[in-house]
Amino acid sequence: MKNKRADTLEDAVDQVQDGATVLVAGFGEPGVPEFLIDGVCDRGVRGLTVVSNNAGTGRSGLARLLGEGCISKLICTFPWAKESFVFKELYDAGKIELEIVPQGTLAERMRTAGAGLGGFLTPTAVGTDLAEGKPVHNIDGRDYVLELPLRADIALVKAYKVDPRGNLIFHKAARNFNPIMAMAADYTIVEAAEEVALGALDPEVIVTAGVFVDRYYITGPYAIGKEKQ
Amino acid sequence: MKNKRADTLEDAVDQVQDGATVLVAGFGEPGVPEFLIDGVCDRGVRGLTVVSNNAGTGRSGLARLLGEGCISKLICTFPWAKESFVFKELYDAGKIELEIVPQGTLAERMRTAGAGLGGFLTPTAVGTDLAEGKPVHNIDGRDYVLELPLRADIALVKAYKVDPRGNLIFHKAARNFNPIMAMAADYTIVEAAEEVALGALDPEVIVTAGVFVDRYYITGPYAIGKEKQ
Amino acid sequence: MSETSNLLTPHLMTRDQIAACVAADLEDNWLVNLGIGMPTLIPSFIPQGRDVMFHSENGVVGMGPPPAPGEEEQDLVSAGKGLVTLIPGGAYVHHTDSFAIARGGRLDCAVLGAFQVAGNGDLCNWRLPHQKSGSVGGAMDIAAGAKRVFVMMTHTTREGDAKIVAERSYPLTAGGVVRKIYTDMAVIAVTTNGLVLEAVAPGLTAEDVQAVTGAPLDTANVATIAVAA
Amino acid sequence: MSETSNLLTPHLMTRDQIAACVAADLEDNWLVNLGIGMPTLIPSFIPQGRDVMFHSENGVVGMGPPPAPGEEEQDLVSAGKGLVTLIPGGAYVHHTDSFAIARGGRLDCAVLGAFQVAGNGDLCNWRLPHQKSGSVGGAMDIAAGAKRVFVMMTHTTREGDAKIVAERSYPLTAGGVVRKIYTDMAVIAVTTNGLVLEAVAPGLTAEDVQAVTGAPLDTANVATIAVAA
Repeated sequence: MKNKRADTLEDAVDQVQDGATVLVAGFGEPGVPEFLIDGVCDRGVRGLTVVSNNAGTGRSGLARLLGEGCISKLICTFPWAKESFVFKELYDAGKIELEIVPQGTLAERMRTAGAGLGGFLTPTAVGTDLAEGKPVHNIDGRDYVLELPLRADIALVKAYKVDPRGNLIFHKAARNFNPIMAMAADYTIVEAAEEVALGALDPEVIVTAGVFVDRYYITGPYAIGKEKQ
Repeated sequence: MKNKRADTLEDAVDQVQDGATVLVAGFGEPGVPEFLIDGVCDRGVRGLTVVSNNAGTGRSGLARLLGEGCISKLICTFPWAKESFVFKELYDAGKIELEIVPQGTLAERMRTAGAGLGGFLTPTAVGTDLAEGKPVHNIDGRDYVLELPLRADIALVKAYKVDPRGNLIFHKAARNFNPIMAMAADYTIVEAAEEVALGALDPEVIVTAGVFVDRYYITGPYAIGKEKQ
Repeated sequence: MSETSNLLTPHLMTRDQIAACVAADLEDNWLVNLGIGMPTLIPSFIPQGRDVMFHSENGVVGMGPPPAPGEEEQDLVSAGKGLVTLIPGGAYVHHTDSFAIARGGRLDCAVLGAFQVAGNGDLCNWRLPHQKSGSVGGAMDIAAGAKRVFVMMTHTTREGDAKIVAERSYPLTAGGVVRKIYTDMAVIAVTTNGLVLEAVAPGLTAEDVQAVTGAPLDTANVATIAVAA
Repeated sequence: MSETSNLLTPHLMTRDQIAACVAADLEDNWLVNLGIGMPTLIPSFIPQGRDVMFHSENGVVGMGPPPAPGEEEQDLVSAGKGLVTLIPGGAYVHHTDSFAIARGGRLDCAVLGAFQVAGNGDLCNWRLPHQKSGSVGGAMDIAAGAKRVFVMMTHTTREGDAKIVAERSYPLTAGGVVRKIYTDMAVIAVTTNGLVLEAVAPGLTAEDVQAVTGAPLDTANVATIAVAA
């Protein structure tokens, strides 16, 4: 069996290159792969396009990646929050490009990529600024916007437990974007609190099948935010 | 809390009307809601459009529904199997309409309906008879067929366990179309082997959230095919 | 909080009083999504014995009240990022399944804040006209997908300008979706015949409300809101 | 089964021998989907120590061999409806997730049967030209989505007609997808420069194979297949 385990953070993120499109999971603090983000930061890569629901909190995690100038474009649903002040500084200084996508559309665009589809029609954003320039189809009397797949080079995912094949389970609302982003990238990297033996995860409760996972790194006891450990 | 439990099979299927579009889950024998199908049969409804991967096995279940003349149209991926001889007789006699849909497209059309989307672009069936008359879009150099949502009036679903809110878990490969069909109908009826107390299902392992379930009927000990009980 | 705490504007209802008005209109067995801000006050005012289930777009189906001290779970947050709980019979889903619920017609109601609501039900709540960008989050998906949208907001801007207008001048979130508007002055229904003033806060007249409303109100049948002492 | 069991056509390989040829070409760490019929013979011939994982479109990721007597599980079947097992580290998924795997580029290979294969890689395996209808199952999705499609079939029809042709005359399953063809006579690669005869069965010459092939074969470099004694 292929060894998917990376013993160091450096190894875990060694496929992240300059200019890559990187999916960063999480919603608020739950489910954010903070270790992997730090690993990417430490690589000193440049020109990343990052897809993330939020635009970073405080100065750690995604905010650190932003602050160190690794990101040239952010695709995001909710950038303007008090805690995302690092992003705001960069944006106001014209140092970063921003694309706003409705949250359901963002998730669906990634699933569409992961499912090998070419696009989907959604009622979301019809008639709004966020649908500008996008084709509109009328199906059975209702208007829908055509949205295209959002595929990435890399996904950074946070899981609760992983087995040697890369099967994943998550923890409460930290599930959020993680299973979707795991599907949508050419190369999916996971940080998990715990590695369990092959066969130890009940096949009925696996949320993300290991076929979507390329690499994993074990962080030790599960915690929200590294500072809390 | 709304009482979703039907104490008799008759009550469970009392919303199935003549001319309804009915989703019938299962792939081969696993996951086929045989009790509910018998209940629909016993109602003596007519003119159903039934969506099912297979076209019935032997003379029971879906084959009985076909044999008793309840179905006027079948939407299906794999109608021509030896065990589907009842369907073949009806088809050869010109007594039933047939629509063939590729299996992945069938599942995705139902998910699209359940997810409130207006359609999707798939590479499946491009250039084939099954894409005839359907619009083709070229996205990034590849052709995709536009497929439309398949929404139904009723879904008949087989689950392993259910709780009073209608949360469901399934059993091995009997999961198949069940969670998808549960999403795609206006009214979803479940047969489950066992009812468990509220809170007894771990919220991390629920496959179908109860918000998709309108009614359930308890069959008693789980078995494949009623004759095996 | 009593009405008299609002000394400077004695006839305006408090946020809690508006929340109680909305809560009274959420029906038994409904699944409801609450926007961030004011709508999060609603759950405490649901009448005893009424089963209203809350959906949070980050994948919580059956969101419960904030945790008791010592029972905080860092991975269980609402869309507004506050700590919450899960009710017995609740479930966790990932982001695309969560938005399948939202867009797929499973939300009986969404209660959202607004910057502006037009007489035809147009909802504007994601970006102010002078802003270069906004935080859309899940608002566009939820507004487009819910069976009915209620708006909960102050009747006017801080500057006293009308937020309810004949035609919207703000960037659109979703067109023609608002069914009812709950403010600190009134409850207004959006109908195909225009806005109908259903009830006013104690101490206010229909004329008082019309004076700060930018669209004509049908005032043929106006009740007075019963507020808690 | 030994070669000599095939008395009437001594130079044709048995189904097991073809399966062994295909198995030898399935690489370590691949995820593979097997079509119904002949391809289901392949798993027993995977060389010891090579990790090839099998996907069955009815939601089994990590399909194992048929169960030992007494360990049959009626709810665990293959796409061909035969009883199977799940390997340690396998997982169950529902139908849309299963086809997300198939279409989303996660299948390293699909081995399918065929009625006809054209020199450009066109695959025809779902309906014969004289039939009004066919059983498509998941063939179109899998053929369109897998990274590479191998075909496993007899070299000619029972009537001795060529199944490998210059241009297809049968209804299409997926255009230009076949990478390699394994028959009872030969192994043929489909390249941008046409069909390349890589190897022939023991006792056959390149001319023998060309004589029953409806498209020109590049025979510059032909090996003889090593079959098990």
